[in-house]
Amino acid sequence: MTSPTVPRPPVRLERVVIRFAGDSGDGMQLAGDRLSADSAAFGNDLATRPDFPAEIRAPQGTVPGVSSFQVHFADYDILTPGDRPDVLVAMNPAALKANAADMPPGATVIVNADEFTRRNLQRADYATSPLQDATLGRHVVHQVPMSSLTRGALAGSGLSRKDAERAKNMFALGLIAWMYGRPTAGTETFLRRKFADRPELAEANVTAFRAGRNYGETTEAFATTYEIAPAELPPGTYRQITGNTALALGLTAAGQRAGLPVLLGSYPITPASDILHELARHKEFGVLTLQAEDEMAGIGAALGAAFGGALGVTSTSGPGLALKSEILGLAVMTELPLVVIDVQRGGPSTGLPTKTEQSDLLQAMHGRNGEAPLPVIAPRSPGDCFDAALEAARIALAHRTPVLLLSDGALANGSEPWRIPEPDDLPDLRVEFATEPNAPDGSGAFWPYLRDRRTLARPWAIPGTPGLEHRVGGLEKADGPGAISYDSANHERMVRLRQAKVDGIEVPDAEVEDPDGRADVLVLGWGSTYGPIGAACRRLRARGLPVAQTHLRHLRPFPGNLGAVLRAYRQVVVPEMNLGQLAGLLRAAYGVDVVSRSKVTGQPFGAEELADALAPVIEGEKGEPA
Amino acid sequence: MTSPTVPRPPVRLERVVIRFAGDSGDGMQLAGDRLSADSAAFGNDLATRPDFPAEIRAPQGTVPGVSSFQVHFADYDILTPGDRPDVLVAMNPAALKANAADMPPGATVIVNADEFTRRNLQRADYATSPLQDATLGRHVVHQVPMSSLTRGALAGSGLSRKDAERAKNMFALGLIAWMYGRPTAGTETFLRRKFADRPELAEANVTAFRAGRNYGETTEAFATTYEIAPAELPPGTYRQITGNTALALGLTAAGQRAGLPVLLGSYPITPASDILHELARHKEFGVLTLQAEDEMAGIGAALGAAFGGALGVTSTSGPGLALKSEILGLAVMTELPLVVIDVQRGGPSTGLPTKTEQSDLLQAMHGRNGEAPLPVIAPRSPGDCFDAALEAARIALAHRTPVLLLSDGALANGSEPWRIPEPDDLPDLRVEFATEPNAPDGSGAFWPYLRDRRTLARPWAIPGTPGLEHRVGGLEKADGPGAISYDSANHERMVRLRQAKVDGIEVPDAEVEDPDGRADVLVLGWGSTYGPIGAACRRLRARGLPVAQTHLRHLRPFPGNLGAVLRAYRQVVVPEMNLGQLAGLLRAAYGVDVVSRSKVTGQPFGAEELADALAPVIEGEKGEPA
Amino acid sequence: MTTTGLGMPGGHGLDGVPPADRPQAAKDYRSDQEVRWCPGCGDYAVLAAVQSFLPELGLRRENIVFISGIGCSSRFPYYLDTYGMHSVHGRAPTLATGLAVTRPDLSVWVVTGDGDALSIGGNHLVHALRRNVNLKILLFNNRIYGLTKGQYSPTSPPGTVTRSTPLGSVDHPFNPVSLALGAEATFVARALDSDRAQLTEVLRAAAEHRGTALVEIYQNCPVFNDGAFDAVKEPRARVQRIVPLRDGEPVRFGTQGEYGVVRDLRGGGLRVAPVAETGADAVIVHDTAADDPAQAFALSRLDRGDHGPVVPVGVFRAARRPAYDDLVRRQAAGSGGGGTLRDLLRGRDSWTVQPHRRNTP
Amino acid sequence: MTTTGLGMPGGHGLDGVPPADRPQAAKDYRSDQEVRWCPGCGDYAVLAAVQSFLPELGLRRENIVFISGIGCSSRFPYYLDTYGMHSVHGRAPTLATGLAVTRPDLSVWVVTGDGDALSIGGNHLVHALRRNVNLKILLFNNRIYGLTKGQYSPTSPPGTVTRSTPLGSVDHPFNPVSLALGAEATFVARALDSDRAQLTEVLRAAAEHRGTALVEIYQNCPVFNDGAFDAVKEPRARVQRIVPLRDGEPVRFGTQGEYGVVRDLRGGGLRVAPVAETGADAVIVHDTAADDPAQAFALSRLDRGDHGPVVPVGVFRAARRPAYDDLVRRQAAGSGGGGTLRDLLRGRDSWTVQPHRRNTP
Ligand SMILES: Cc1ncc(C[n+]2csc(CCOP(=O)(O)OP(=O)(O)O)c2C)c(N)n1
Ligand SMILES: Cc1ncc(C[n+]2csc(CCOP(=O)(O)OP(=O)(O)O)c2C)c(N)n1
Ligand code: SF4
Ligand code: SF4
Ligand SMILES: [Mg+2]
Ligand SMILES: [Mg+2]
Repeated sequence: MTSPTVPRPPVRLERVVIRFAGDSGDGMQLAGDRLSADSAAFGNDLATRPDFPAEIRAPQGTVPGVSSFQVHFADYDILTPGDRPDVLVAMNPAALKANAADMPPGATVIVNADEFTRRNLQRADYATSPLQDATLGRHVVHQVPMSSLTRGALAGSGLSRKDAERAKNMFALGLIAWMYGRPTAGTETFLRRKFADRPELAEANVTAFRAGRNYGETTEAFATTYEIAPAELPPGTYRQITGNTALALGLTAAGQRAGLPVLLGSYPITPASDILHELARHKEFGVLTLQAEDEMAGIGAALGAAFGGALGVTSTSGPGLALKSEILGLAVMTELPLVVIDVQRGGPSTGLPTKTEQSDLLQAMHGRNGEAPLPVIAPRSPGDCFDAALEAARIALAHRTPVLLLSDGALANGSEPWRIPEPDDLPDLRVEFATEPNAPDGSGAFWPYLRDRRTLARPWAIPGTPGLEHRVGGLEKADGPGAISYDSANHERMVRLRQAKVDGIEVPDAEVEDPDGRADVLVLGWGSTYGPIGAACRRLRARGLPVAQTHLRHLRPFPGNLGAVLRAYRQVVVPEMNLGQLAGLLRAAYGVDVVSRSKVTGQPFGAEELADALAPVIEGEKGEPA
Repeated sequence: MTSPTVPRPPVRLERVVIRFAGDSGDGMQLAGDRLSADSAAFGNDLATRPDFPAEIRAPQGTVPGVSSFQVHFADYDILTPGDRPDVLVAMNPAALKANAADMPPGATVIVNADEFTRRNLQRADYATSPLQDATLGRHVVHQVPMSSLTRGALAGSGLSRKDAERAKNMFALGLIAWMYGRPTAGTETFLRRKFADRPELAEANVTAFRAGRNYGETTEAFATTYEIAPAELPPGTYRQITGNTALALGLTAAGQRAGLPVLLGSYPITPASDILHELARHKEFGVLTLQAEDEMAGIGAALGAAFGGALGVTSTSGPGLALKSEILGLAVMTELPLVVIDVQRGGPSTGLPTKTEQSDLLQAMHGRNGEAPLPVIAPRSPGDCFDAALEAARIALAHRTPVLLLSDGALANGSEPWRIPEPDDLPDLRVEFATEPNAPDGSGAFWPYLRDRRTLARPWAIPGTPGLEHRVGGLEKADGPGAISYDSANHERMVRLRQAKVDGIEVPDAEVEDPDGRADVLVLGWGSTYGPIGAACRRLRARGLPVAQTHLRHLRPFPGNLGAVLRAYRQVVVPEMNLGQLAGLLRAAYGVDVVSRSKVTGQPFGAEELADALAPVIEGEKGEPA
Repeated sequence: MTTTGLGMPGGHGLDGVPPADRPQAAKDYRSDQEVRWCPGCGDYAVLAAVQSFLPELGLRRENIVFISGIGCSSRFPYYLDTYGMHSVHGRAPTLATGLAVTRPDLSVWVVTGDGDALSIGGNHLVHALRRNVNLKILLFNNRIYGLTKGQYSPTSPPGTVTRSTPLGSVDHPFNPVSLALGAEATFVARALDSDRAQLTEVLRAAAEHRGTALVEIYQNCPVFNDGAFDAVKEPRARVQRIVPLRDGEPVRFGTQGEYGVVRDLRGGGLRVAPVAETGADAVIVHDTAADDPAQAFALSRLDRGDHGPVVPVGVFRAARRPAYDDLVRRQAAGSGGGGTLRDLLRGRDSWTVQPHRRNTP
Repeated sequence: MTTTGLGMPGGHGLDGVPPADRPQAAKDYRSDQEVRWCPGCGDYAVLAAVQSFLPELGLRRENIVFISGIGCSSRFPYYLDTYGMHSVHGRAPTLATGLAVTRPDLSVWVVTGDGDALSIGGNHLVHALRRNVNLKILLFNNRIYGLTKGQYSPTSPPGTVTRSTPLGSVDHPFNPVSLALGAEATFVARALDSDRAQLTEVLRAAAEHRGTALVEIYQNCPVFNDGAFDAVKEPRARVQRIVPLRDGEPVRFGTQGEYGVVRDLRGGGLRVAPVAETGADAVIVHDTAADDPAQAFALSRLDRGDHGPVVPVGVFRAARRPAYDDLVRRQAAGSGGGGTLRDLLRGRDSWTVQPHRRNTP
């Protein structure tokens, strides 16, 4: 033990990126979560990125078993969880190995020295200890025996050695909290709440957390502390939120604002399951959840509920969306409101279930037999998932159509501070059910396919309404009366009407951000690339390279001004986490020559990486295609 | 009864279009089939189009219950079943009603006068009899009491009135056979074979058939007969074939030429079921068929068999393809050979199950999660389905990939004379299974994902091969060794390799037909529109409008020269039975401004209709977009 | 028939569905759509039976929903003047489940075929049964795929020659009653299209049952599988082959009840024996409400899928178990309602940014 | 164990699969992949049991194929040095069926979980069972979804609190053995991950059976459903709760065999009773080969899905019925082979166009 030192004044930083990495069982997700929560409470802006293996718990000590959580916090509004960690906390050799390549020179590495045993080094495929050889030469390395320090702190707690050691993630968190001046009350309260039924564990974790802080304070090695001031965020009440939680809350709010019960029919699948988990807790808001036997049953139940007048919702990931295709077609044909959420992950097939990707866009657009158009929208950030859910519900309810919402793994599990809206400020989603016969011939009959002239939506007449008894189904319908029709001309008309209905949905114009108005290159994105693209544009502008940015929420129909926007630039670049799916759609729709910049690694774009990829396009000769 | 007349010499015609129409139970499909067979045997070129309701047997006498069969035969090589019937045989008022609008002025209508009762007229929604009012003013109408004449001919046969009347379709056929000088032995032999176990029915049908001929011969009303000489077809042995039969034979031949067993896993669905029915009869050629519990089971069984070294095949229509999406993705990931047939029908959802459409193209391309590219090909005529099946098998086997073959309802049930190939002239599809370890490090290990340098195909190592034990699956694979890999760079590489493998498949260049080389407009199609487009182009050229035609068999990858071909024309027009799906793909791929001409009625294009739609484009100012 | 009640598990099948305000007749349930089955199809008889049975329920037409899959039989909803949905192949129970869970005021019926329910839709059927959703499922079993023109189905006997099995099918068929009982069904019954009275009786029992009621209906398809059930329908055979199941009564049949179903002490199941030989006491007594489905299952094995030797008809099982939808709603009702949306959005860890704070990036 | 035979229906499960040429050991079946289950997972025990059992079959490794779905348990094939496929969720039986039908020289195994087999994959499971394809299906039942981090499954008892059911599940679970018997299974067994000897015995019986063999394995998931089977695994409870099934023997259990399973004359099923009370003769004798599955079904109801009151383990049923794949192949073999491809293409109605004929259009 070193002797206490006189505290030095903290160094001011604008931002820092910290990554916790350890074994799947080491509690890294929790440590990261708490660092985020405490930073959020402190008032920093922040963004997070969890990363974990597809196995529940891969073999201890191996590289495939490493789980990590990255937190980026700053005194200004940031857009991404950060490209590369300034600080890496590595709980074992495998965690170091898995993350070493991501660190920029000069980054700080804090390792749990106790775990750098021969056996563990071997498991991580290190021939010699990276603490002893040149591996970490360009980094600032702190060797902290976290396991034994934690055990020491908990000696006398009555806990077994193993149980005591489990708290070492809180030790690590305490150390970081001390280094970056994080508030601590939140985490202590949290721990006491989490372990309410096992107070001895609560105390042990709090003790370990404090021990970590004390270790920082009493060790010369960590002489410097840092300060990252609160960010200038718009005033309001905030919480930290993940994309999946935001989606669930958005759907709950949509039900409330529509005055309708919500039925979620869903089959668990990574990374969408948390939407089901979260919604399962909101029964008091009229939200029912049905864990279905499979994906078809999930969407089937949602569509059945929609027929009965509920807001039907189903959530899944890519493989599950494939299975829902057929019933999605039925939803298109029956023109009932439905919200379908696809939290995209790495594909094809089972692919990389815990990684992120944007490769289901074309499936969302076209993955159904026949001409089966439906609106597609995508949120841009974890908090934005809330608004996107409301928007999906709005379109579904107002236009009587299934709506596909494309989230992804990065949004689903990533988090950011979210300004909590006032319920009364949320859009009014009330709908009117049909109550009266409507046949234009005055016969007193009910025509379930008589369309609203403006929206082309058909009436929503729910069972229980006397006089409007009718049948819908998947066979082609007679325009108006809705009976089965095999008539050729009617089919052509209906195919075009369904297309026109979707094409005619009013969506806001695309807004372009071009601070000084000098750009002749437009970067266009959709979904979770918003953060990295925005951050890359900032960097480019800082390098003196003008660039314009626009980000699409509505992918079908596209905003009305999109063609004009695209044509206004010498070059349009579309970064995507796929092989250029949106780029192809834009080419087909507008005949403009867009450049695709794609990345399909299962990882989000880094801001720096993207800026580097975009720079040459902007630097290209004006007036010539880059 | 009229007195016998002296036969007049027949009038020579180049071609005629005859349509039989009647109740679903009236045997119209059989009559049409026989007329085709007899015409084929006679040596005419011909094409047929059956059309029937989605119900097994809709209410008798109603318009929705009408079933029809159109035969086009000619003394030259024709391309389509004909736009509009020159002769309509209407067995009841509903049949007349359903088909009246299709007849050009001057067409001949032969009605079964017995059926024009008050009750039947009402059922067909005729206020007054069309035989008495002006409805058929512009047509040549023959009223023939077919039911009573048939009954009369069979008086004394011992058959009940009802059974006797059933033979009236053969009466109608006989009449037409007489009018158009068709040979009759084929049908008589056929009838005796068909009713082998009920000889009294066989004789009754033969008698009715002869009675129809005699009626023509002995009635003044049918004074004129016609002659349509045999067509100048390339020498060879021919048979009449439908698209579904041709597909089934092509697959059987593919198995034989590859030296592999064929396993078809399929779930019945209109209009694909006949592929299953036909293949179920070829067990002696090593073809096993498994009627699966659903579409997933069908493709699953096929893929399981492929893993074991068989040619796995699955057949379905659009809704079934939707259900196969997920396992198709697994086939992409495991890179196993598989032929997937989608016989497209009217969509979306259940749609118009017995009608034709080309609206699954985008589903075929994109209906899977993640980046899951696979080759897509389409036959152009019923007989061409045979070659397309072989081509699909070739690509699947040589490149270790699922291949999607897009047929449609018009091809499936339509028929034409098909020149029977010599088995030895068919492509050699033999494959080599892996037999030896292949690890480049010489370790003696087997790498299931080590690719062939030229085709990028991976080895096909089947169970039973010692030393090559390995595991495949839907999770991302390490490039080469094939173990599960969550590595980011590996994923990116594999995504691009899978794409490159499909993009790199060698397919023949697109061939353009432009007889006088003066065209500056290209009409491009795919699938069953070949006939109507070709016929339309002939008409246009006959009108003095030069036009070039090309037809795509390979939709993914596109032929290597396609970009150049498209750019060589002032305007490219793409007629499709959908809302412009191929047009969009071409725009996205080549950035050329193609014009889409689409029809989504569930019916094929008419040659005349298409010529009329194309003419303005060709007549448009040279050098300006039309 | 009462339509009020607590809507609580184990109640009446129609609890919670509002009653009609006037008496109805069969014609009230006829829609304006022309019926489009083949002449002589057994579906007509079932439609007629249902149309004349529905008025008896005393419900408002608008509170009845029929949901079907795809198949000839699945056209059923079009012909009934209630709410209806003709969905996709095999998945009607999923739509019905979503509807039943959200709308306790509706009487929800599923119409399905042997292909629809047991081939492509097998999974949804067994899950509906185990959950015990308050649905009435009418399974039209014609042992063939009618709509796709005659392929064998999962209930076709082995050796069935069809277009897809020119040499005869080789699959062993399901016995729908056994399958349902194995899937934890609370209500399973069997009826014949040709026996309106018995069919109506079974429909009545199904409607009364709270939970999933599966009714297998032997239905003749004169076009593709004519006479599939003649062996048990033909009047003389009938008395010797049909075993009518009546709750609380000994299971006897024959012209004079001369046969009885008794325990098969060797095989462990049930067998048929002349009562004269075994004595009346040996004949088992039918108990539809038994908690243990073992005896109902044993009864279902008397018909081994090939009508042989005998075919029990009537209600095999009608046991009480809370309905899934009731439990879901009870759980929802019990989960408070104190919270506001505002509180929900706010969550447990929120903080406030004041207007006056300013930082520079 | 013999690996020769006629490959005919009703034969040995391995008929047609070539024998190994040398003895093997468990390590021959270990692949080079690191096993990635959580510490303490029951899957390890099953893997070890299978690896040490496989050599006993005396097959060549290359003639064994393991096909799995998705789930923790479905990683199984990666760890075995045989051919294998990790397919998609719920559909492994379909791939295995296609493989088994085309390759009679392979021993085909399916590995699946309670979610994989009974939730999303329920339909394929019941169809494989009714068809009786020569597959061995190992169903790892941990009564939870492991891989997706702990949602309840179709075998979770009602009231199970999970992330998707914070207030407890309300679904009535399947009993996999009952479901399989209702689906016409010819072979159904149950084993415990923790009892290697008994598990191996059951695996052996499954391998011998020609047709689909379903083996339910109670498997502990220490992370999401720890102790789910403690009630029957805990050594003292075990003797009182586990009913070992042995073919041809009276069904007795307890420290001294003091309990017996006897007919429940009221309910019509089976019940447990002290043998002292009922007499030894009243105890039923287990007959795995019985044609009628009624008694096996009744046995399956002793465990009502909640281990209560007792849980039979061992082989419930092992009856003979031709295997689907054998029948398919027999039909193919019997359908001649006289035809040539040339004849086939030519069909019955062909005509010839001679080179000399010319017409003008
Ligand atoms: C996804 C899908 N697969 C296949 C079909 C084709 N199909 C329609 S009905 C049917 C089976 C009908 O049999 P059954 O359920 O017994 O009804 P039935 O016609 O005999 O009343 C099939 C295979 C379809 N409509 N959709
Ligand atoms: C189509 C599809 N839907 C959902 C999933 C997600 N998923 C993977 S495994 C699983 C359930 C696993 O439970 P079980 O079969 O019991 O296996 P265990 O993990 O418990 O061994 C689910 C829902 C998936 N991979 N694919
Ligand atoms: S095919 Fe059979 S089941 Fe279908 S409508 Fe006709 S008779 Fe009825
Ligand atoms: S989650 Fe459960 S079943 Fe899955 S590996 Fe871990 S312990 Fe085993
Ligand atoms: Mg049927
Ligand atoms: Mg499980």
